[in-house]
Amino acid sequence: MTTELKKEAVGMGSEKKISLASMFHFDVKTYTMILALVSIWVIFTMTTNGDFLTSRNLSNLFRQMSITGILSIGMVFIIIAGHIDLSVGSLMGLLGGITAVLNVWLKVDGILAIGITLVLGLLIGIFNGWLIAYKKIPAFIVTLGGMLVFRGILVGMTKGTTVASLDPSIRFVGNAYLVDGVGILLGLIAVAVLVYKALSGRKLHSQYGLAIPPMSVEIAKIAFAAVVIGLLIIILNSYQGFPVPVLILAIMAVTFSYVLTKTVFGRRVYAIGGNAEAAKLSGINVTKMTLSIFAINGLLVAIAGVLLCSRLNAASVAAGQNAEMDAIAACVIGGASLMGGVGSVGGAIVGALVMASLDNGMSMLNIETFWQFIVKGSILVLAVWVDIATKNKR
Amino acid sequence: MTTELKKEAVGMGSEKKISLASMFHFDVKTYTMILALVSIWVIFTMTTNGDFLTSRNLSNLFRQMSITGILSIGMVFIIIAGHIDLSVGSLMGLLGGITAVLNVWLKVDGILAIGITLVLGLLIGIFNGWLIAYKKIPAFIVTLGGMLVFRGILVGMTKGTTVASLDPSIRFVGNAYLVDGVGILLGLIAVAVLVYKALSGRKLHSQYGLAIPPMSVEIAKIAFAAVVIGLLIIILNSYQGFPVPVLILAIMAVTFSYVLTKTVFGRRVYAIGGNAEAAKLSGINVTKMTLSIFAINGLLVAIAGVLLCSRLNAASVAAGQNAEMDAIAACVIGGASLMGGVGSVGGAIVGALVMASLDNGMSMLNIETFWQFIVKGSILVLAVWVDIATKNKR
Amino acid sequence: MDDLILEMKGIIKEFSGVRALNEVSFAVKKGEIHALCGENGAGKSTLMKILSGVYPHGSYQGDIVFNQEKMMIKNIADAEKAGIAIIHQELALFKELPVYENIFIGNEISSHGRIHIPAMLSKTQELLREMRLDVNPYTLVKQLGTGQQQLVEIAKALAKNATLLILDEPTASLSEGEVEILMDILGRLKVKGVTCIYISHKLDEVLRLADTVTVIRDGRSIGSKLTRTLTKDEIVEMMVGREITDLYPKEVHITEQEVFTVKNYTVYDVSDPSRKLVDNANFSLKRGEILGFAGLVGAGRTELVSSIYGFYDGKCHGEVYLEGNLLSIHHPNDSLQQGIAMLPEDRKRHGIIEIMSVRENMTLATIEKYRLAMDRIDDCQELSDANDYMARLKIKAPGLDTCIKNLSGGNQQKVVLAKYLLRKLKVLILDEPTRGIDVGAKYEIYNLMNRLAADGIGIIMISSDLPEVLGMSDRILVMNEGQIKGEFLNHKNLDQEQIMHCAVGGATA
Amino acid sequence: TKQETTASKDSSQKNKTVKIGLSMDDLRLERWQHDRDMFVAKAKELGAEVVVQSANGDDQTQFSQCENLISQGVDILVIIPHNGDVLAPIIEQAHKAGIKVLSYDRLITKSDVDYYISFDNVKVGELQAKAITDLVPKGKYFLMGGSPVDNNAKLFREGQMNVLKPFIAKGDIQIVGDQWVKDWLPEEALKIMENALTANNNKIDAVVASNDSTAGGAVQALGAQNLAGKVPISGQDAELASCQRIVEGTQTMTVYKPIKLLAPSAAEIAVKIVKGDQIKTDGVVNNGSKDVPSILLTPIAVDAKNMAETVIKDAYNKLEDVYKNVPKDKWPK
Ligand SMILES: Nc1ncnc2c1ncn2[C@@H]1O[C@H](COP(=O)(O)OP(=O)(O)OP(=O)(O)O)[C@@H](O)[C@H]1O
Ligand SMILES: Nc1ncnc2c1ncn2[C@@H]1O[C@H](COP(=O)(O)OP(=O)(O)OP(=O)(O)O)[C@@H](O)[C@H]1O
Ligand SMILES: [Mg+2]
Ligand SMILES: [Mg+2]
Repeated sequence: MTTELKKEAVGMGSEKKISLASMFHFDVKTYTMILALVSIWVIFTMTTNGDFLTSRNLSNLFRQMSITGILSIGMVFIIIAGHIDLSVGSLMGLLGGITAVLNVWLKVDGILAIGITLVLGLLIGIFNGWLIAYKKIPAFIVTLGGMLVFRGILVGMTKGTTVASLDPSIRFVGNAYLVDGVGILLGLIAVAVLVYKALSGRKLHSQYGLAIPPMSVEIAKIAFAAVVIGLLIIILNSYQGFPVPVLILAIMAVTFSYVLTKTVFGRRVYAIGGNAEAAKLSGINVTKMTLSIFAINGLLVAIAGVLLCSRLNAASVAAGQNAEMDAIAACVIGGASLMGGVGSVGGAIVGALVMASLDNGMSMLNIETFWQFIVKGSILVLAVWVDIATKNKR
Repeated sequence: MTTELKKEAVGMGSEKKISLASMFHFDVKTYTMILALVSIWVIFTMTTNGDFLTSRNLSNLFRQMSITGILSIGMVFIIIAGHIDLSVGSLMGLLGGITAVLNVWLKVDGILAIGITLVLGLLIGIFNGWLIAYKKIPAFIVTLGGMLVFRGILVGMTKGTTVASLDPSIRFVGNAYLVDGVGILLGLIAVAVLVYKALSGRKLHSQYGLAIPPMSVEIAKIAFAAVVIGLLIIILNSYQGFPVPVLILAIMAVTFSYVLTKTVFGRRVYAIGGNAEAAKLSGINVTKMTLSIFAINGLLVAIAGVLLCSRLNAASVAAGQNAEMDAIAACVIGGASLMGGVGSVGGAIVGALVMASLDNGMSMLNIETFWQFIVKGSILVLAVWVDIATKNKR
Repeated sequence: MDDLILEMKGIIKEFSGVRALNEVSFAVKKGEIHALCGENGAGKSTLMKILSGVYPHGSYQGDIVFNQEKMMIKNIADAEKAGIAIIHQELALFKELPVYENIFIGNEISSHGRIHIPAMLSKTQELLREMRLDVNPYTLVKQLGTGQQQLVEIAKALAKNATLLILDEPTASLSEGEVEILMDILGRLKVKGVTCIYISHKLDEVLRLADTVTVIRDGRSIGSKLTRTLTKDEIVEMMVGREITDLYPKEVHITEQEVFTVKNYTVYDVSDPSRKLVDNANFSLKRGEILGFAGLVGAGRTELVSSIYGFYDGKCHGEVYLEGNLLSIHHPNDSLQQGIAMLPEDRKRHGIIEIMSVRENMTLATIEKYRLAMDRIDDCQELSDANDYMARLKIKAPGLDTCIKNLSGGNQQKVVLAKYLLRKLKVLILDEPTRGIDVGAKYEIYNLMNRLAADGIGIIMISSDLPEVLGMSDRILVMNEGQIKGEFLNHKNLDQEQIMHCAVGGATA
Repeated sequence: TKQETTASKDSSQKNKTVKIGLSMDDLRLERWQHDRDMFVAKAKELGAEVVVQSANGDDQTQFSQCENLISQGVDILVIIPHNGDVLAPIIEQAHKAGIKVLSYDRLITKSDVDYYISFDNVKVGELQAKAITDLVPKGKYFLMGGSPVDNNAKLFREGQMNVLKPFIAKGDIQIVGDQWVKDWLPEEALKIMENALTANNNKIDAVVASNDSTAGGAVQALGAQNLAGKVPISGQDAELASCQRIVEGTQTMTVYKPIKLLAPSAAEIAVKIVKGDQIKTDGVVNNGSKDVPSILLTPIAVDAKNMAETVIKDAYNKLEDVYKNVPKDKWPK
């Protein structure tokens, strides 16, 4: 089964390469998912008679998805490379805890505390990667072990207390908003970049005598992107401004989707996930790659950890439980295959957004908890089902 | 990485096939794991100055592992076939809950209630399988959805209360012991079967003019098996007798390891997991196979569910949380590869035993909780590491 | 007996718009051996996949008449029930399962669901004996060399006792010895009245073996002729549409400079380090030389080169010199950096990344050549290079961004070749380079080899296709059971017999 | 058989050091660690040895751990059930082995448990609701329940409803939302509160949260709307963080269960039971199959006013910690 799925997913995957403009490198799977997302939004908007689409709630929604989003970016790298990481939840909790302990108990300056946390995240990621890449221990086992160990360390370190009230500097990261001006500026920059990329792309293509997509298409694409970006910023501004965590998510998403789609490194990630042996024969150092992938993931988990404790202005022992499942689910909903070789950052983000929307909408509707479980579960399956059905048609 | 691992794991696998006597079809990975297990036991026995090896504690240990054991049998089928099931925990909880509700609230007779539960388990398994095999939805998504849906239904059904005190008939399944006589009888039967199989095997081989392992080896093997079985029964009897749940586990283990190693169905499970496309080209109906595998798993989950609520004499809404992780871990520790095509029931059982032993031993040692997390996590990784290292040497 | 056993009429098959088969008609007489020839991508495998139920009834247009009755084959099981068995071009084996299970998977010998291991074992031994394949039925398929795997694949088909046996390039990775064996197995089957459809790019085999030849080109049937009435060149002309006079366009560019030297090289088996797969090999390669390696399947040629290249899990020792200085190679990357490339033998497993596009596969080994600032890929340069090689090697594919999975076997091979040719090389190792490649394409590749040699690159060519070895190499080394048993300078009056004699272990001439 | 002999042994050897088995729900939570420390201290003082186990909030684990304790031959089993309804079989096993069982903090239902000592959880819920209704007798209420799969969460809610029902009946109080927090996770609570505020565009007059960690999350959400301190919110467990919030005015109250009372007296009683001494109880609680002789303690509602003479006086939390973020001059003497 999976193989066919994979084939499909990539049969598509190949097409996407053709469209240069797509910043997030969506594959069709993502597009259908976006449709699913939109329909979910429509339903919630109707049922909450409009409350769901208020600028304020959208602002909430994006802030609420930011942490899962960041985790899913790291996770998609790992999944594409054909591995898995079950420890991100615990690790996020631990790293958040470390920030808090440093800042609250040891009175370390906020910025420094964050710095230390990020470094630690990177190191732990490297260690995991080393066990997996060099010691050839299955990622499942390494990270399952990590899940327990990290949680244990967190409990031991905080003695089960909730470490609360951090410096403003840290609180800023998770709770602040950018003044409207900045948001608009960022938007303009983004659009400018898009235009520039498009034009330079065309120039180069003509230089190399390669086919050039018609100008009209190009323009349409950019226009669309511009509108989306514009809307987003207007909406967020019309509430309190562009939320810092969302900004961080956006930056991470753009950066790593660039890494994955446009760089040598990214190309190799897909290669080792697709066929590790063939990749090795092509001179790719699979072990080193794997190590770096887990390092990247570690760093992203650390960022998520800081955001988490910053948002709560506290670190609790249970923080981040089951976050790994959300992250993995986000990736798979976004078209990644656990067999490796397939997936995209854009997809993962959309996946995270789908799940966050479900939670947000249903809690706005104040639906009974057990119904929330049932509905969320069913919709996850349904969405992917529709998605696959439509693809098999083509 | 994983590929190599797989290759290794089975490179060993080949040897096992030669030994007919091995009822549980251990591959060497399992053997090294058994060594790990033994050393864990030795350590605990020393640290608890003997308490760990008391007949009573061993009886506890086996009863405590029985549920995870049964789950891991179903899981190993799914993993070998190249899928995964995240819903077993919730499903076990739900099915246990159904038994309890039927029996306690609706006053359905115990046996009947169990019967209904088993049928339901089978049906749900088939439904999952249908979505995965025929609708081509990734198992990960289907069962992730299931995890939520089943938990939701359970909470809704029991309204969050705990449904307690079931009929003796149900309590029996999880808590009763067989009178010593029966245990011994079973032991004798088991040994008899072993001897018979060995002899008939030799006969057949000579008929087909195949090489026959020397009699001495055969005898040694059987003797060893007999001793182990004997010891087990003596130990269990010297406490209160052979516990019914352990008996159920044993029966399931033998049955399904037979299915996996000696039947057409079983061999094809390995085939579709090892190379789904080749399986198709060999005229195997992969979809039907997949469906039946999930059906089997559903049945086993149902059995585990009954055991669970019987053991606790109640069904609680939280029952079975995270059980899926234990089951999957058991399989992987026992040498199964999440890439499919590799694994064995014997291995899964040993894996379950390793984890149960860690929990049991450390709780007897009364180690601080957070230390338990750390130690358990580290040992999981360590065990597999040693295992792999030793194999790479060969 | 002139009655037809099979008739395929007006078969049309499309893949997402692309017509792979365009009203192909194809008729086979009972009890004959019918060869099916055509360039890479002509549609041979597709046609056979339709016949064997891989592409079920309804996914194509046209009729199939088998044994005078109209068939609607819905799946492989149907086809096998009807007595049609196929050996696919790409190995369809289970690497994690033992040989005997591979042979019987799908049609196990069993009594009410319980597999009958002893019965399968003995039947397996029987088949292996028939194939003169000396492996333990318990060995896992992944421990076999490719050639041996191919033989297992054949045994698997034989075990089905089919009335119509389809062989899609069965000899692609077999060497003379095994081909001989296969030949007389097929001969015996023919006597038993089994009909065979035989696809091969090795035209000598076709001429020797087949009664009738059908040629298809670009998804159209060109025609069927009796082999007696045909010459090799005529078949070639039918296939390619033009004449190819000299199949082996050998040019000599050999110089005196040694570029590559291997001393006392020994390789041990992965699973038992006591067993030597290559025993103390010594050879050297001159600039511009094409050095051929001949030998039977399992002789250890692949182990030798792949361990030199740095792609071998097992133990190995010996010295490797490039332009006089000693190399220490631990990873294929080390080799590539030094300017040594190896075209792997097992395309599916080591050559291609199935889920990636043609372009991505092509540029994988050279990717850092396109590295711009910030590790960015210069995709325009990449694209144009890829385009360039697609044209040069005449790769037949809908486009550079199609999934390589959807290319025909031979075209995949060309992509893999391109992958390594894109690099700046000093030494190029080719393990079965023309495996599954049609005459036209072979011709391209040979010319390419000549060009490379002319540029002063030393080429090592492992091939199980003796005519090719004789046709293309300046010097030939023959391996037998891990040892280099003989060395032949290639001159006019060197013939296959001398080499075969040596390959089977006979004393050097 | 064995069982009797062990039983007689236990009762005979009064002078030998008492071995208490303490099976705890979840040592990951600060609150239970306090219990553990005080219990063990008192036991030591009485010359008894304690074996502690933590089930990390999992029924099955606790079940197994109790079995392990029994098999280690403890003289008495003190259980803090994660879920009191599932441990009946353990009581049977214990009694088979001649071990008495003291149900600590939560009742083990439908079983032959010997004694019960606790604050009752329904009462906790009542205190929470009462404190809030005293401040906001009329208005829109949001109920933040605990983990949907945690039994106590239901008990707290039951208590809260006991108080709220009449108001709701009168129409004074209107429940605008009732959500349960997965795994008691603060991050979930935060999201839920954000959404609730949005859905009711901040027209929420009071929040009844069932414990401190969820309250913590909710307060963050309120703070983001500058409602922290304006909207009363309850809690439970007197966690340091929440005590700080209370004295800073962002949280209204927490429910403090003076473990100072509970743990030591539990230890005391446990030892007494083993020694076979007379136990004085405050009454009985019916657990569905018998009236269990019980020692019942009442929890205390703590707010900024009585912080000093409760939590701090008991040294449950230190003064300087609680008032850390409050200017010194505002500190209580
Ligand atoms: N699954 C597929 N999807 C799309 N196109 C395909 C697919 N399979 C084959 N094709 C196309 O159909 C044509 C015929 O392929 P086929 O494999 O039959 O060629 P062939 O005659 O077997 O060549 P070779 O000798 O190299 O095996 C090729 O152009 C190939 O690209
Ligand atoms: N992965 C492996 N593990 C164990 N033994 C192997 C492995 N691969 C090959 N062998 C053994 O090594 C020997 C040489 O195989 P190899 O593939 O090198 O033969 P060859 O000369 O390349 O011929 P061909 O490639 O045509 O099979 C064979 O006997 C084979 O059984
Ligand atoms: Mg072909
Ligand atoms: Mg070879």
